[in-house]
Amino acid sequence: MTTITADQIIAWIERYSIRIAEQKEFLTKLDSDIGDADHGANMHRGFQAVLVKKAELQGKDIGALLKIVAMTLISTVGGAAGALYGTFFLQASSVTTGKTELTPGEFLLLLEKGLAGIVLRGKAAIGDKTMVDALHPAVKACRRAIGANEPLDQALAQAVAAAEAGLQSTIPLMARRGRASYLGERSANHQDPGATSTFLLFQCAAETLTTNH
Amino acid sequence: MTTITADQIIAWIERYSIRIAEQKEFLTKLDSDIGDADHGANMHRGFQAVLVKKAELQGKDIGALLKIVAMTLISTVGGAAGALYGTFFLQASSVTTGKTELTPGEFLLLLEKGLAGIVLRGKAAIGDKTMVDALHPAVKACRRAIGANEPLDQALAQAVAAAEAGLQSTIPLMARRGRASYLGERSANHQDPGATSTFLLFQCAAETLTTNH
Amino acid sequence: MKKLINSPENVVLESISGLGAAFPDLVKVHFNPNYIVRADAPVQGKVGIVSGGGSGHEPMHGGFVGKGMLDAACPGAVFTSPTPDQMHEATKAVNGGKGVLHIVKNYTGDVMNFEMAADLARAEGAEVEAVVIDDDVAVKDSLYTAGRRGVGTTVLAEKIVGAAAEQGCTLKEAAALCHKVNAQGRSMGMALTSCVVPHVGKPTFDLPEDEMEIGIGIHGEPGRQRMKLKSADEITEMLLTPILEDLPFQNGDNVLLFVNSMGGTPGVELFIVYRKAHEILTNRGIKVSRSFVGPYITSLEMAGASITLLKLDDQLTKLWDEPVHTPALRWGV
Amino acid sequence: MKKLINSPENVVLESISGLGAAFPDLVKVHFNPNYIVRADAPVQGKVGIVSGGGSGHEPMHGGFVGKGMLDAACPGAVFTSPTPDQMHEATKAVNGGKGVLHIVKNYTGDVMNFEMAADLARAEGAEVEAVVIDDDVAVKDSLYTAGRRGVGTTVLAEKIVGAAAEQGCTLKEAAALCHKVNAQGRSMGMALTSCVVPHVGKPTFDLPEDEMEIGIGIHGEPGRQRMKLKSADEITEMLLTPILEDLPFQNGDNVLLFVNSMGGTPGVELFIVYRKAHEILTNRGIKVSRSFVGPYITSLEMAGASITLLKLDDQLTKLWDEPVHTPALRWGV
Ligand SMILES: Nc1ncnc2c1ncn2[C@@H]1O[C@H](COP(=O)(O)OP(=O)(O)O)[C@@H](O)[C@H]1O
Ligand SMILES: Nc1ncnc2c1ncn2[C@@H]1O[C@H](COP(=O)(O)OP(=O)(O)O)[C@@H](O)[C@H]1O
Ligand SMILES: [Mg+2]
Ligand SMILES: [Mg+2]
Ligand SMILES: [Mg+2]
Ligand SMILES: [Mg+2]
Repeated sequence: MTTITADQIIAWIERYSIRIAEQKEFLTKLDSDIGDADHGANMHRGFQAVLVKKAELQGKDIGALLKIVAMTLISTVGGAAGALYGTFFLQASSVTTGKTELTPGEFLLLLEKGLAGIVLRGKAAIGDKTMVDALHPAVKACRRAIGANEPLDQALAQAVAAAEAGLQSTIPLMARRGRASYLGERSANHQDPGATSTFLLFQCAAETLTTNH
Repeated sequence: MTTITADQIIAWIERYSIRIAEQKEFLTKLDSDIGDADHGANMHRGFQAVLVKKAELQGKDIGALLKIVAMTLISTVGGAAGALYGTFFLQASSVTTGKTELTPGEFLLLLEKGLAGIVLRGKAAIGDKTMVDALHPAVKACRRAIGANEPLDQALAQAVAAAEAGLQSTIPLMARRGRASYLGERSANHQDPGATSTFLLFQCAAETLTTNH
Repeated sequence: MKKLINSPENVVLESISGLGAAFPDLVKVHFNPNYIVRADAPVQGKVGIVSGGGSGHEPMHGGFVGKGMLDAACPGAVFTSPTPDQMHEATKAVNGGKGVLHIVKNYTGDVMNFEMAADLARAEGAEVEAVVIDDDVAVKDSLYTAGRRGVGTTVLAEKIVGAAAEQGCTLKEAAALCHKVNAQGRSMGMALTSCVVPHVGKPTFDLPEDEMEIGIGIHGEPGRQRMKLKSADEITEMLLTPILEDLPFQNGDNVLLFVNSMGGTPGVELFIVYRKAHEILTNRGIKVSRSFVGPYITSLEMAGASITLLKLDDQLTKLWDEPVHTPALRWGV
Repeated sequence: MKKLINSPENVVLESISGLGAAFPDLVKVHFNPNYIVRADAPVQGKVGIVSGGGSGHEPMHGGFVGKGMLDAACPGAVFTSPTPDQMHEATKAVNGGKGVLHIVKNYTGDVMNFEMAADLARAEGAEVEAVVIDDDVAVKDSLYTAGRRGVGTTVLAEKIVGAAAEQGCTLKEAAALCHKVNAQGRSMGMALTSCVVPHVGKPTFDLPEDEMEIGIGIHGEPGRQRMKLKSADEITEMLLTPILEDLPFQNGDNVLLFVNSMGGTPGVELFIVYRKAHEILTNRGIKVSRSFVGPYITSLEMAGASITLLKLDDQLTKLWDEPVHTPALRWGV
């Protein structure tokens, strides 16, 4: 059975920081249309701050390193994304304390906890046009695949596909949570920025967690 | 010898009010380049207020009607032009009190007094890039022609030509008085708005004071 | 982008530095985490009043720190809610033993981050209450949405609750008073132009020369509706009518009329809006007993205006009149 | 043109109506001729202080009418000096028997119209003095020109002389004090954008995205120089250096630092300029003992800023701190 090492988790976070840097303008563009034009800058500020701490992450157990990621995001991102991604990683850390590697089942638990944290904090349901629309189906796909003992790379590939479908599903929706909800009907026909950054998180997971570095 | 009647003076003022209305945008454009973009509006506001009082002007002697024009300009125009044109007409009125018509010599005195008032009030010399650059040569042309007993229409035609030449002479100048002086060298290569409105005043005089209405 | 800045990254830092340098007797600016506190904080035996939110709304909130108003303000990045650690540190810095009230504008980010900060502070034994301001009638309220935004009433709540805290009220009383102000205040805004977020460098939305946005918030977001530009009187009526209907305000009411510039609209225009608003209210038998006109809760350089109406009673009127001494608001002292 | 107005013709009238409606306890607005007087004018036994000028510079001057500052303000059309009859009526309305001081900004139109008004008032036996403010270092002074413009120092003079008048000084003393403030104050401004004069409907000048005007006045006129846009710190240095050299201000001086928005520049940017100005002064050993930051003398919606520096002594500092209660400036009361 494949396991996920602490180094792979670090690689995931690092890859995601780079992806966010690349997609910063795009995320901001999405947030200009239905929000306040800062999602790209917010995520970038946070993950650049995480990158600065890369040396600190190394050698730590997964729970400890995810806690550093969480606290860094919480204290640098701000806005809805800061609270939500911060909560995601804080919850993820809470179920990985002391672990230096994760079984697929343990990784699933990390995701489940993270999702639950976001839902508790943000109170968004599926269809509210938020990051939950990408996150929930992605976690669900993992749950099914890992439950069926499918290999991790396949589970993650399915999660990416599910996140992408979830992301697409936000386009026609009218937002009911977050800043986009103020636009009412004018929020329809736009892709949710937070769902987009969540999709990228799974994309980077698939790229980093199934190969050794 | 031709004389100028009170009705002709009223016709002059009326014609000028209309000319100003036509040239309002142009005067404002000139004042945008080297001033504060209000000369057209200022003059228009003042002469529209004069037009409203047309009935009051009728039947009055020239001194009395010019005083109404002066006071109306003083209380409605504001800015440099209000004080200067107001002073011009106030001085013009002071030497025409009680007169129902003017000989060319008396009309010349009106101009001389008006010019002196403007110079006293504004302290501009020729070459300072102000209305004086058009007014002074126009008065001088009248002085020569009327002194030489040339017919009034010829005197006024020469005044118009002199005013126009004076107006053209403002273009290369650097302003030393008024708002345009703040621009220093940047005021050069622009035609002075006040000299332009003064040229129009003589143009209208030539159109109205030499024919009976 | 044409702004008087050095670099987008440094806008907030340099601006609050300037505030601190300009008013050293009134405020102290703390960096990393960033917050602005009263120079004499913590005031012993006084409830601490803390607010905060994204930057770009100046003078709110940093300009309202001082005697009779806020004890601390937490500035986030431009248009981005501050982080829990800022709020937590600010809360500690102003706790004079009677607890701390968080005045929070109703934006998902602000609410969640302030919740996290309150959790942190409470975990350390501090008494913390939070009141969420949601006065924007442009947004339809519903259980299933993020609800109304917090806009102009925030400033009025900060002044009024700040005065009560100065007089020695308890944390519970401060919270109750803040709820009352929120319940009696309503706002609506409009934009003639978009603003330019510094790190974006171009307008958040494009608005043609002959159009305007009605029902905007304060984060450069588009409004509920885009329409042809109208006259100041018509716009005033469009802003005021939903406000009047919402509470509703009635014949005989006393109100504070707050006409606010979104940043780029100058005073000469604001008073044209004020004039019409005053006329509409007078015609309805509503008495404008206090007026407040100026750029107090802005969206960077956005041109536009918002109107806030607060129903006054003796308590609120007296507290509004109490002395205040902050960088942006001062009277009676 | 995007403005909150009803029609270009009515801008001034409606705006001063709004001011009067908003602050009936402080000011009374008189129409035709237009002027704004203290609600309690004339104050017997007090020198009357009158100022005025074109509109579009709000809150100057109407917003500065009230206890401790101006007794009356005469608003002209936008950017156009008011007329002598306005000034004359205002002068009569505030003459409490000790004479009236006219504070006049040095623009040909303002100076000439105020001269005519003073002549009218003196002809009726009133004692009138006029002091011309000419503090703009962007303009080279010379006997053979209109001289320097009057800009930011005007506001400081109105406050300081207003305080002295409130304390009962004579007309001669008021005039001497006003000359002193003018002699000790220097200003310079810059623009990021042009303003739009309402009756013109389009920008007075076109300024490319990457350029700015340095050495502008307050009437939307172009400045002395157009150049590439620079950082806030560089711009601050460009504004402050000629000011510092002109008086000159010296090591050990106490100053009032006034950072002013031209109308469209929001607070967040002003404080970035303030920060750098404060740093430059501190580095030169000049002590900023009073600060004044905000949109106080504007050019409609023009984006840009000006800096005014006033050398302070005990007299000026005390008078600056005296209570003032006007629509736009209030403290100590
Ligand atoms: N209540 C919520 N629950 C889950 N996600 C949310 C919620 N509110 C907002 N979001 C997500 O946050 C994203 C916006 O993040 P960001 O722009 O960084 O913060 P802000 O909205 O405070 O400016 C949205 O696109 C949406 O996906
Ligand atoms: N001192 C002066 N003497 C004579 N004419 C002057 C003087 N100052 C200004 N002017 C004239 O006034 C004109 C500007 O008038 P206007 O734009 O109406 O007033 P303002 O300059 O107050 O805006 C200038 O073009 C110039 O011809
Ligand atoms: Mg956002
Ligand atoms: Mg002009
Ligand atoms: Mg945000
Ligand atoms: Mg003018």
